[in-house]
Amino acid sequence: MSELKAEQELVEDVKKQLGDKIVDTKIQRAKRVYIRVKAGDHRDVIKYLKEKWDAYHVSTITGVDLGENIELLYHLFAYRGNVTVTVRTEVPKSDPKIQTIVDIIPGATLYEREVHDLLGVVFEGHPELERLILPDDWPEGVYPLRKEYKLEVEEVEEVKEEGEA
Amino acid sequence: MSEERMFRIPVGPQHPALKEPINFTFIVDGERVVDVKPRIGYNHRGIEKLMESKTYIQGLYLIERICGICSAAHQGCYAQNIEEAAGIEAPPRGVYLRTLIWELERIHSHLLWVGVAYHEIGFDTLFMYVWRDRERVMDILEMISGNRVNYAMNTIGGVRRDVTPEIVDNALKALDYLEERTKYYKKVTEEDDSILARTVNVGILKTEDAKRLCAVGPTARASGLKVDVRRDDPYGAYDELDFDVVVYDTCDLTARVLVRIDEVLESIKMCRQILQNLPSGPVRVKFKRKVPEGESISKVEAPRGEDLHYVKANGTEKPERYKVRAPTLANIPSVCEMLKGGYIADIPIVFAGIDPCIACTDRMLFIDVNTERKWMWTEEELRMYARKWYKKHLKEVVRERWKC
Amino acid sequence: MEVLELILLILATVLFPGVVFCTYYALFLEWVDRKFFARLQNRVGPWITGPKGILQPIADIIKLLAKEDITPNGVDRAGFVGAPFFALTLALFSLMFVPIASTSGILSFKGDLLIVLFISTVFGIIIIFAGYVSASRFSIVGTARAGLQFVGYEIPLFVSAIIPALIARSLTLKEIVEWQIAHYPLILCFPAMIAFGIFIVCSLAKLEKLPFDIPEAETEIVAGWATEFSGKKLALFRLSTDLKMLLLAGLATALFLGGPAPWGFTLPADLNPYLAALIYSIWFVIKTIIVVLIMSTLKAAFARYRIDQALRGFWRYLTPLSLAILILTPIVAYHFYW
Amino acid sequence: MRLPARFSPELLRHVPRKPATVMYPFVPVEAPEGFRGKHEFDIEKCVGCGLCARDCPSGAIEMVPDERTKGKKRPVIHLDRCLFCAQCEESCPRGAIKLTKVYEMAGYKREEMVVTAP
Amino acid sequence: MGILDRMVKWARIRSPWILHFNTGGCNACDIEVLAVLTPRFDVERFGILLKGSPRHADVLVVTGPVTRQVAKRLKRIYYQMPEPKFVMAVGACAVSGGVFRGAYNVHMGLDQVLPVDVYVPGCPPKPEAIIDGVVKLLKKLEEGG
Repeated sequence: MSELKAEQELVEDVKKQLGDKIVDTKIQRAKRVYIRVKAGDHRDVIKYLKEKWDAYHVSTITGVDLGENIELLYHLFAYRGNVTVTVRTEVPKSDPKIQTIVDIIPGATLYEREVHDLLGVVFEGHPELERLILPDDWPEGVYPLRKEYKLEVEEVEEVKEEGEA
Repeated sequence: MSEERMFRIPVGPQHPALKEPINFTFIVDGERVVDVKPRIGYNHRGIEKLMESKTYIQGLYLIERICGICSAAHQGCYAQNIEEAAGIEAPPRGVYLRTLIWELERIHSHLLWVGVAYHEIGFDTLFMYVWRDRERVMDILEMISGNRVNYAMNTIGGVRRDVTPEIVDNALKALDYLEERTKYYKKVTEEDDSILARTVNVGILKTEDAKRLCAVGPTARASGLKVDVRRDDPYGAYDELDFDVVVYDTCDLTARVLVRIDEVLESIKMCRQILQNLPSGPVRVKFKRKVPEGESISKVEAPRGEDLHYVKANGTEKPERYKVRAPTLANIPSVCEMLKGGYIADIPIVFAGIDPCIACTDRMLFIDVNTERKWMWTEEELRMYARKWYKKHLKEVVRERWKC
Repeated sequence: MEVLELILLILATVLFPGVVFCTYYALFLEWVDRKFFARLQNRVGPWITGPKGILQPIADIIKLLAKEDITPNGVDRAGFVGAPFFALTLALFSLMFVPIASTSGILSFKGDLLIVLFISTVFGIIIIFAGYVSASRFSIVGTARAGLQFVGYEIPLFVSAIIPALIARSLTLKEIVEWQIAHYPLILCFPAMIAFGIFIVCSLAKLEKLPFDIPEAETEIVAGWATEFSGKKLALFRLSTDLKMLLLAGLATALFLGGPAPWGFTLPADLNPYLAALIYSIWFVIKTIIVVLIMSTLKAAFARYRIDQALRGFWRYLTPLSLAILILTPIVAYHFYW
Repeated sequence: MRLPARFSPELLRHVPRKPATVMYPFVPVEAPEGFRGKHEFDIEKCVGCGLCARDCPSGAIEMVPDERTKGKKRPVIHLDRCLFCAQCEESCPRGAIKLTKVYEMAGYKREEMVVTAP
Repeated sequence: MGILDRMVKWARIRSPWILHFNTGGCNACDIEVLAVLTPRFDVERFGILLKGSPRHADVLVVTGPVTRQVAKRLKRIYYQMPEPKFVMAVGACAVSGGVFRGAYNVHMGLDQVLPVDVYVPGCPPKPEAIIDGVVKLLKKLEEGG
């Protein structure tokens, strides 16, 4: 496993420094590292990675609907070692609230708004969590990327239109 | 108390080039832009949700249509991603051909952009010449893939078509021609007064800000940030190719034009290497429709910057979740930064210069912090305003710009 | 005898070289311009309408005439309808002074150069008026730009047109042309050749062609002052623009290129007048086409200026330059030409 | 060095040059070998498996009943929805669908833009 | 048919000025529509000019799937054009919604919003195919009066 030196070093360093906050780590392959943390601890981990591993670049934030919970993945890129680090955490779907990271990495602002729009996660402390992507007349409280939102409505419409044609 | 005046204009005439509607709210203090708030979504088609209802095979072609100009980058990224999640590996010849398409696409995209930039400053003849020469790349792409724009070349497990020796010969010839022409355009851009008058010291994005706001692609590289997924996180055949990451540190519009022209030259170099050293063997391996449970991240340097895809598979034929982060979104905060502190009159030029995907601002909302007056402008109105304003304030601006 | 002369005059006014000839010839010049511009851009240009697309401008005009004519809400009706007619009438009227089929125009009197220049100034005012009455944002800004540009190009245009008159010591187009027949085309005289350059550049600005198409820059402000005009009115405006191009090319010919007189030889005085008219008009066509080709080349070689850059160019360079040669001309002319 | 009109020599070089325009449609232009154009469907080879319809990314292939195939169904390809990705050609186990080089498909009615068995 | 009518028809099919509108597409069709104006294809041969103002245009060329946000503006532009006016749908998305059929934010084709005269399928259509669409539109004008 000599080719995974940078990755292992990163994982061990993070574990040593923030041991109690790390739930789980995974080295998937070269340049792909996943770190699982509890919601709330992600800020400390990201801050540490930014300071010590030059991970000032956040590629995006992915939100995944797991059913009960919503999983958030912060895809960072650590320029020291050139590793893509993904910090993952979960928030309950019934009360999806999490601390923002905009003050640590300002580039994350649009990604947080996007996740807020499409999955309804509230980022506490975000300066302007307004609608970004969905149309102005989109109903409140409906989030297209949650599993309960289905595309069926449109399919009914399609049949009707075919009939007209 | 506060006079509130809003007018909306029907979005009239569409600019012939690349319109992707977007909305910005500007907060201005007199003539200076204090803050910028973007609002996107006019082009939101719900691709991520739609992906969940498509099989992996169908997804190949949906993902291609996120952007018609960087279609191969998205599709290749997707194919790479699913391959990793499914645990299969494309054969070397397939990987080389995939890389070839990526680089050809970069040439076509950058040339297109350079042409559009000339068009924006009213240089129609040069626009016509660039687009005429761009047709040569389109011909190679059509020969290799069977279509001019959405190539549908990648598949999960490799590429779908092989190249014949005649195609390789033709492509090499066309590349020679393109190299000569591109060098000429670089010279014109560096020397022609009317082009430089519109680009030098306009729309500054400092290196620090580019870093802070996670700028990607040519925008970041024109601000002196040496980032390139092809070098930092090699994929495809890039770790076997010899290329330079083009960086300019003047941080203005000229740098952005020159970065793209230089990247075309680098891409031509890479295409030659690929065409001359094509490994032999099959171009694809079989993919069995289903992907085991798991996840994967794939990154590609699209013509506009870093493109990230994330897949979460659940063992069926369809993905559980597919996430795409296209480069333009990543650059929006940087664009806002370029505008902040600048003059309102600079807005259209800066937009046009960054990236054609943003040059198409539809409606902008302005709020003056002093009077709380609100109004709305289309891009066209803004440009008209820009002319008027420049007429009045040209001297101060010029003095200020040339100070440093 | 007088009756015959009157009939001939009416024929000349209406048919040749009057309204009908000028209209068709102006449309032909538009075709020359478009075709050559396309060639410079390595394109074909109009092709299917008539041989090599020669009827393209005519088709455009007929189509526009047959289209629905929308008068948008909020416009000043009288002005909106009147402006295009006024523009067309003035353009045709001013062409009556340009020498086409003989050394003098159909209407010719002492000092007619001044009246032609005066009418050409009125064009700028009509454009401002047309944009002003159409009550659209694009039009208003197009108008503002047109007005600014108008102030910029009008003085150098005037001065450069006066310089040939100074050398020929006459303000009458006929006498200027005859001076050139007696001596040589004025473009070969030292200060007049610079004046010719200024005249061409200012003509481009007056015609709102690249690089001075700022008032109707398509990528920026839709179609500027013409945005709201459609159908017949747009057709009349297009026609008047073409006629303006003919007028300016004709003026350049008369002032600098020796008018309709052939180069290299002089026509014998006892030549059949009809034959002479034919030879004159052929040379007029050749010379105006040369002027139009020069304009097309300039159009293709530059990027559009910003209004501030254009104004700076006019005020800082062209106006002082034209005034300087205006002062220089009598001195040079005294020594060499008078 | 900043030069005004740096571009003019290039411009004059183009005056004697022939235009780059291809005179389509007066001169027919053939698409290159392997172009993905209008479909060609061979009912003889079709077994009615429906794999093409399953893989079509835009739902352009509709399966309609037909006695001539073993699966008792054959595809109807709606060109108005088609992406010309050639996935159906790839998915077909019998090679019944082929994409030809025909690209002139513009039409006045959407219903007429279909490829079906004669 | 009088000679005047014939002349008008002749002029009409030889001078179609177009207005291009992207309703939210992927840019592929847009770059092909733009390519049609450039030296290789040069539709000015047919007298086609790209116009900025809807008041000057005869043919509305629409590309891209019609998203909900954009449909209203599209209609307004259409009503601003003077009669007679024609609509051309270029690319699978504008013709039928294409690959985005079923997405929550798009209409199933341009004909849900506006009457369409010519459909040009393809994703994107080759520039030659777009010219073919134009030629077919002109043919329709010639036959339909």
